[in-house]
Amino acid sequence: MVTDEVGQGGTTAGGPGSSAGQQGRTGQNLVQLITPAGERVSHPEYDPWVQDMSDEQLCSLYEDLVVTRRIDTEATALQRQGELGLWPPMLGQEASQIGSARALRDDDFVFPTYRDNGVAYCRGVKLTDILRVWRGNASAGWDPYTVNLGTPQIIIGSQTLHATGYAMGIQNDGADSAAIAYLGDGATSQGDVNEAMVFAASFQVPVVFFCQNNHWAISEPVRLQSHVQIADRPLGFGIPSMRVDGNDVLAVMAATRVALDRARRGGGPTFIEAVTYRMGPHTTADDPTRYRDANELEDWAQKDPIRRVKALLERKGLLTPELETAVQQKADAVARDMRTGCTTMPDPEPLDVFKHVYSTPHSWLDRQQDHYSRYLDSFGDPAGAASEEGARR
Amino acid sequence: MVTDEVGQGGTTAGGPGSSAGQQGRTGQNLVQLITPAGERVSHPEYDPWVQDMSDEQLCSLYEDLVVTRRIDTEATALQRQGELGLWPPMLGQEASQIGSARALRDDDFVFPTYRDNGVAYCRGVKLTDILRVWRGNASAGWDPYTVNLGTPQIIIGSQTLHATGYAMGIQNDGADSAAIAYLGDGATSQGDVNEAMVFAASFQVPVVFFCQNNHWAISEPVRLQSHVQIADRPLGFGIPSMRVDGNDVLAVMAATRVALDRARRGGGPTFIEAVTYRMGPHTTADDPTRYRDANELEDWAQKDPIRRVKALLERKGLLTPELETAVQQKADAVARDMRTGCTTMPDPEPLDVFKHVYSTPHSWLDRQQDHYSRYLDSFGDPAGAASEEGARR
Amino acid sequence: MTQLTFARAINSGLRRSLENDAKVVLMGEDIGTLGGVFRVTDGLQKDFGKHRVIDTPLAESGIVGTAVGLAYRGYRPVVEIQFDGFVYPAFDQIVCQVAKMHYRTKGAVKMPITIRIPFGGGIGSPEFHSESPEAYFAHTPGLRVISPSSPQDAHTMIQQAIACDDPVLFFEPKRRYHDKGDVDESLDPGAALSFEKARVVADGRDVTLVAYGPLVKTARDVALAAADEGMSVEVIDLRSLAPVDFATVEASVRKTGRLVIAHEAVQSGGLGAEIAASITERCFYYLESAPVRVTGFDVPYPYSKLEMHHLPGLDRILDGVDRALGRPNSLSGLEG
Amino acid sequence: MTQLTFARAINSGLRRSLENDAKVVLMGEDIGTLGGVFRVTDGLQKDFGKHRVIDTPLAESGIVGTAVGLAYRGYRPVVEIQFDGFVYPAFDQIVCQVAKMHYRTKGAVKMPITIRIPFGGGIGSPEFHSESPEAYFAHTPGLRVISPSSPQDAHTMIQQAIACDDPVLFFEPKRRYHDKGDVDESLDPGAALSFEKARVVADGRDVTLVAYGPLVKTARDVALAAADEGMSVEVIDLRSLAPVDFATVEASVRKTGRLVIAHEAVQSGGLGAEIAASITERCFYYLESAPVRVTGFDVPYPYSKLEMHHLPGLDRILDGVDRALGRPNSLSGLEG
Ligand SMILES: Cc1ncc(C[n+]2csc(CCOP(=O)(O)OP(=O)(O)O)c2C)c(N)n1
Ligand SMILES: Cc1ncc(C[n+]2csc(CCOP(=O)(O)OP(=O)(O)O)c2C)c(N)n1
Ligand SMILES: [Mg+2]
Ligand SMILES: [Mg+2]
Repeated sequence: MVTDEVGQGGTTAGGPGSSAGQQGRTGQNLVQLITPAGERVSHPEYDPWVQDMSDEQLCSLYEDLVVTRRIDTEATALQRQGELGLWPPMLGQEASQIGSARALRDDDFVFPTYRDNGVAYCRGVKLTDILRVWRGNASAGWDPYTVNLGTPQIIIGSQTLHATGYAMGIQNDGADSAAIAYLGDGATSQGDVNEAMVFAASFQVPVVFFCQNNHWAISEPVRLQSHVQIADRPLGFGIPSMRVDGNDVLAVMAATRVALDRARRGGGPTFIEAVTYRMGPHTTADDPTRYRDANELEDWAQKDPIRRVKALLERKGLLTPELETAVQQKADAVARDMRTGCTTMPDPEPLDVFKHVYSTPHSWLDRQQDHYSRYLDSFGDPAGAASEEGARR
Repeated sequence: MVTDEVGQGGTTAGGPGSSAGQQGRTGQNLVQLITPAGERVSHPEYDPWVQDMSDEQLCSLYEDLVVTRRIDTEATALQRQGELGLWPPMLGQEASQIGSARALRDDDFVFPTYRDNGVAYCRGVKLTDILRVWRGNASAGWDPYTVNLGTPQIIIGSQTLHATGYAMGIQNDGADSAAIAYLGDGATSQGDVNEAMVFAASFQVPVVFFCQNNHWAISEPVRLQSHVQIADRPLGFGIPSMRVDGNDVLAVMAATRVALDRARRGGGPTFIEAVTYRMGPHTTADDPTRYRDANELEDWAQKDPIRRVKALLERKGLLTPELETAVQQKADAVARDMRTGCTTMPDPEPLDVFKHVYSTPHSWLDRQQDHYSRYLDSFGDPAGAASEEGARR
Repeated sequence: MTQLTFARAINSGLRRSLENDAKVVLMGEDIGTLGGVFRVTDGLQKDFGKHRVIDTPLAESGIVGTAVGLAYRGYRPVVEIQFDGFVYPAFDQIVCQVAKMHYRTKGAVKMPITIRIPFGGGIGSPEFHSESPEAYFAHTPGLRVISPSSPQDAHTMIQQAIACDDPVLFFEPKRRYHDKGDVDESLDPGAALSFEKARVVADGRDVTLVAYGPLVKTARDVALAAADEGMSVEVIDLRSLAPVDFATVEASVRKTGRLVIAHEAVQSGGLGAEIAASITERCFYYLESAPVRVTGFDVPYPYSKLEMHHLPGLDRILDGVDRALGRPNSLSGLEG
Repeated sequence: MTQLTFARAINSGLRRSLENDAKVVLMGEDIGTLGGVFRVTDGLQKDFGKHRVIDTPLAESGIVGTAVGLAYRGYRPVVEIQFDGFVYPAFDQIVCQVAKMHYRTKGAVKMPITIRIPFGGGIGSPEFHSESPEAYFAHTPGLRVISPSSPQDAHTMIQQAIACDDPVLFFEPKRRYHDKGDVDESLDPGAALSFEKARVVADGRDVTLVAYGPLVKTARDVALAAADEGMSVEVIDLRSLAPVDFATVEASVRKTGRLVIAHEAVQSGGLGAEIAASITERCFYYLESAPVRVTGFDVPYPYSKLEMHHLPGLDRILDGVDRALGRPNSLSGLEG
């Protein structure tokens, strides 16, 4: 049995109907196409799915990875400087996000979590829009229909049902697109995620569950959620699964393409466990030194998703100074734009608090808005009038 | 692959990480120790667990099965006669309930559903107490601690978490007893049931999930909940499972003993799928002819759980006229007692509506009770005063 | 005009919505082949197919959560919750997703989801089959909560709910399912009285009696009985529970000066509190006595042999009318 | 007496409960090694072990549902819900099981479960981290709902809650977690003021101002500011939200004749409605004006740049006081 790095594995006990492991479940080998050292290893089943990844494509994946990391670093800095209220870093998970998102078609629909900002970047969301939520300027930064990407879900696991329902709609429409839900390892414990698998399997709808097993749910290690591999879970629902090296952008892309292809061909749902690592804190409000071992981080740093693509490009002679410069410039430009967009974002208007609760007039709310606007009018300074300490005194 | 009778089976699709079935999951053979024809077939793994089932024990199992069916018939009749508001028949599931319940120790704790009244009988619940709920005289008929049996759960799946929590308590106490949760096939779709498996597996607590797959959740066939065997589900949570002929009282008993033994020895949770059939309506309010094929019922009648034990006893020369008479008399006596207990049950007092909401005084409720008792006092006839039409007019 | 039962009137409304809008889909447990445990969806799967009338796995959060996804895709899902007491597993999806999606996305993503819930007691059922959870949803911004009290309203309001771009909780008074009434099935729901409006169903001078859903019938009976005793009771059927059409209630109370509110739901924190508080705010100087609430008690819904004590019946509401009017009543002589 | 922050005061109360009763267990997400995202359980797992202070899988229904099973087995579970907005997945277990088990079993099975919920806004967080869901639970018979407003009360009330044989929802005003106050850790919680009692925290003559949890501090500030303007405001800290100690509120309103209620939660169907309705019922003839509610609006909790507009601040409550007193205010001149 292949156990993963933090001690998940099969249970062991004797007798009839004994352990889950003995009942034909053996755990899956991690699919890997690029080793941590940057070696391209061949894999008869998955290679065909990334055949089209030309040198140019590889370079562009590299660019996306670097830019994503830069977005993360810049956003973290913005938070430290007080420009953002909070930021959930994706540090270490770039390959999982870029590899999967780049496998999608425009007409596929994505239901992400708060941490999937690399996916948002890939979908073409404006960087300023990505930051709106974290600056406290909006509950969501973009119109989901312009990029076929839902807004970041905060209620853990909820979005897996939305993706499944959306896929029911695709099926009804007879379309050949797919829905994809992103989720974390911790999310697998939520009822909603399991119900999503029930519905997806029952109706055989075109949905992909993409689970980034980053080994932690805030301070809780993945083994608290499950002693067996996460990729085992969907099998019991009749949903095929793959377990891929989540720090290997090509393996992730291949697996996602396999899943999407099945979805498009009416083959139903697929679950992907992308084994990766949250190299940063849970959010900028978190302090992981309270609960995890520095060595673990060290180990994972060896498997860094960007380093290995860089090494691969190097081996292939593609890592030219020109490429390095171009990528660096792109990252700098993106970061600069993002910072500017963030700091120049206009504040909302006080009465925005009443907007969009309903799509049509609502007698209770309209009255409250009317009263509040009279209240504000009775003051010179709305901000003061609305502060905890007041302006009147 | 062994598929079950209503078309559950593995999915089939090609390519990498393709079907759940191809990933080492093959479905399980049904454990059977008594054939529908009443033949005792040997099974190297499960036989040792029912070695102690002497002729006398077999006869007593037979008695329990017959009495349970009689309870069911009598309760159904009582409902038809207007003495009960509702009754959920267990017709066809007697072997699942008796076989599992008889495997339990007194200090094990049971969390049943509304349909597990055969289990309640086995635990020693008074028959009148079983009927209280269905007559509308109480929300629960017995004190759970007197028989170590919780009250029938109506919210589908909820009790699986209670059993798991109870088992956490057993583990903390260092006791060697176990908790068992009964659930249906439909229940497996609920988030709570899946969360219960997560918690049970994470903490490796002494709990048994006993699922009576009676093929229907009201009008919904089990294949709507899952295309693969229910016994596959727990494996993905790292919980070993068994799939037994739920109409075979010995097989059920053996499997339950295996699971309980594992629990007592610190081996953690086990899931049992007892494959059986709901031969009656969902409840007395239901009309299954609206949604299911008469042939299906015919097929299952061939596998009747009582008939086969009777045949076994016959083969063994144990089915004497004395036994038949004794069992019949017992069943008659039980039915008579139950009917008397039902029809002579005292009605609740009006002010009982306020009792036991809290264990200590509560200012809001006490005031309401005071007001309502004044209200009732202002009338001659409390029942009239409380009817929809009123007595005042 | 056809004579239809309440349940049949909803069925016919659902049918029209399914006919008129290909994006309408029905989802729930046992709603297909069986036609629902109350037969409200009887025959619809046969006529519209399994992709329009969907028997779902047994999981309420799953049903509502996938409905959210379908709405995302442009569908108008109509969800049936089998009984009131089974809505709670879906509470998270309703409160956090259905209610908030439109606000969250600044109106980009609409949630035209109708959640049908047979509610209330009086049918002699076991636990969880007789609850009145409407106040939870009325306290949840982003949702609309309505309840019809007659077959005609049931027929038109279900169509209005489905046509509404906001999510609507549609509470069906299950103990009235078998009541019959005239229904004009040709009525254009867009032209009928909006579900947002309350309706004065009996004119009166002395006291305003507000009810909704199952108790509207009882309230009308109260008005008749009170008339026998010389009291003139104006009965208002709320129809919309969130928002309540306070303008209509206010106009009545300004006239009568007295208010009684009846509902089956638990008293504390129930809708009666909101109505009493709001009407007191809006017409304090017109009130001649404190608004009176006649409601279910602060108890879990009792087993059926006791339910008539929990449910506000004719006499108990009449007693409340007496209190509002300062006539001798069960609490006479009690301070406060 | 020690100076402790609000969070620390709860931590110390939890510690005492763990020490005094071996049946007390703490459960929740991240409460062990991390000590909770607010550090309220800091150090407790280290001192009491993994079987007393349990990091659970990430599933709120699972946490509360297993707590029910533990209570069945004789334990007294203390559950932490990480943030207010994450209580909804557990709603079904709380409302259908925790609240009803004692009634269902005629008192045989007790549910001495304490559910701790950091609640309320003002900390600049994203969605679901600033909600005030207390009214849902106050409308649920079988539960008790309380909220402390000071470190000392937090310290004693958490111990009282854990000692109580009924389930208690314990709402912790998270924006006050860092506020410091004197705490007498030797105080016997059994001898201290019961959590069921409200407390008059500032005497006054002209108007009664009722608040709880995070707004008690604001209400005290209002009283000071009002005093500057010549108004005498009596401030009541409810402490218990269900049941509300109406005797105390009533006594005050009989004296002042005017009532203002402030809470962060959404207005419609909120606790303010219940308080306004009940006090109007109980002392209608003492009231000189309609009870005034100053609350959050009927909107999903807004993003942080707008939250100060949603939250009742000093001036907005003062404006409410003006309304109760008939002084010039923002609504002067508006009818109704
Ligand atoms: C229903 C719910 N419960 C709790 C939380 C608080 N919370 C936010 S993130 C998180 C951990 C999630 O872990 P995982 O699913 O592994 O995703 P990751 O953060 O690692 O990307 C928790 C417990 C929440 N947001 N929603
Ligand atoms: C949460 C919830 N949803 C819906 C129901 C209504 N309901 C009662 S029994 C039942 C079917 C249960 O099927 P299964 O779990 O297979 O048990 P069985 O009745 O077959 O014993 C349903 C849907 C319920 N009781 N609880
Ligand atoms: Mg994680
Ligand atoms: Mg079943």
